Amino acid sequence: MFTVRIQSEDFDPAAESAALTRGRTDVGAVVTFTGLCRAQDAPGGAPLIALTLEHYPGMAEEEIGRLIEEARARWPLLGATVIHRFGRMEPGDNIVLVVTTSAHRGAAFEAAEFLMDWLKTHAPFWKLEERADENSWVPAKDSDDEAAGRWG
Amino acid sequence: MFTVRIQSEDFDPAAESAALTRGRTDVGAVVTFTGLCRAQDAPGGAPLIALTLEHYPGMAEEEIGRLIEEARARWPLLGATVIHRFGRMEPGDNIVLVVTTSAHRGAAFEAAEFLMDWLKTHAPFWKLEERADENSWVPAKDSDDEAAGRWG
Amino acid sequence: MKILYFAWVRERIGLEAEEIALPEGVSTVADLAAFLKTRGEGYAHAFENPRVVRAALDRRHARPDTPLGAAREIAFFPPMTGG
Amino acid sequence: MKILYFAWVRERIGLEAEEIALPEGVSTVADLAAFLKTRGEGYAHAFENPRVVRAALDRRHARPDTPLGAAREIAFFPPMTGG
Repeated sequence: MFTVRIQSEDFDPAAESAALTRGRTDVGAVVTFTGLCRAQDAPGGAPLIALTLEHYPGMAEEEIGRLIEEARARWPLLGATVIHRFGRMEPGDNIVLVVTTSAHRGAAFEAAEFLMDWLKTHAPFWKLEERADENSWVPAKDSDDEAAGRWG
Repeated sequence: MFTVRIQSEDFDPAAESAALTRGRTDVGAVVTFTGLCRAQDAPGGAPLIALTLEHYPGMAEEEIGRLIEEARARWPLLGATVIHRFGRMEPGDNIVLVVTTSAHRGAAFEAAEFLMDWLKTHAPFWKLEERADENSWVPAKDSDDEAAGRWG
Repeated sequence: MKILYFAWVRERIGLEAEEIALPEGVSTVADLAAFLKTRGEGYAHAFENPRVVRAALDRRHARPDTPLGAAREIAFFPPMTGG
Repeated sequence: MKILYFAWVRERIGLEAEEIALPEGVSTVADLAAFLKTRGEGYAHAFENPRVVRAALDRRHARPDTPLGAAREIAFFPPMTGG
């Protein structure tokens, strides 16, 4: 089962991973990644009040669907679920969920990392940071391009 | 929070990861790995009826505690939970859980993979496979030694 | 052609979307960005450094030299920062 | 010294644990394995290929040349297959 959801509501990582394993006896490995909103990025900077995630409706689903197809071409996945939220999120809130299942751990781990790396650089989402002193768009990180680049 | 539990009872990955993030705003990444009992290892082989996991009480907790210390020395982890079950498990049952939390995804992913790779080759557990035709101890895999070896 | 803008590209231009008729000579993504840049202060600000503005043609990532062809929708936006 | 056996080492020897007094000349893990191997058919079977039998001394992984020293507990077992 391969699923993409773009939503403003919160998600439940446990329910999503249960949906990929329930009643099956061929899944040997489940990896979940949950990305959360953190209070502080830079030591000494003003604390983050909230993040607002803007996205390109339609393309976000399609692009993540293409990333999942790419992951399936590279690893023997039994299932994958990607959920990305949009809207306003406060520190501690969930932002993104990736769940991968496979017979063996290597494929599940690598596919989950691949999906996160590519999602960061390819999925059409933009973060606006709200701080006490100002609001600003988060600049893209070189380290994210490098992380995505390592998959060749 | 860093926790090791060796138990015969099942575990709840959601409750364990919630315990590492609740009330915190410094966690940006949560990775969970769940290892499950699969019905079939080799195509054409007799299906697995059950696995019985034997362990070395005392050493199992201590050794996994040492692996967590090693992971903490390598990555800036905010928390980690490792739960390994012993006793008889049927296909579809949970065997092992690793949860790691960090500010950023790289550390959480790498530490979870490191813990699983080292757990496979260092934690004193042995799997007895019960099949229709015979019971046999699972041989150690060269691929697990290689996976553990890549961490230097 | 429908044009969509996101994040600070949207803020600088002051529009989420607009319809424009492609002028003659505009055949690639880069051509269209260069044309838009001449349409006023907000556009000039949005495209002041065209290398950092990304584009998607009919919801697929496109490069500056990608031909607009028969695409119905193009979007311009900053490098993505989701996940 | 307390000796523990696990998995097929335990099955072949037919014991989970035993206490033995170390004979003279037995000072390393490999010495003890070689001594145990002489104690009967089950032991000989368990240690028939001593390279594949692993050991832990006071609950820490040990190598064949690790000195037994003042350790109170040693365990012999096959390569681990948990996780």
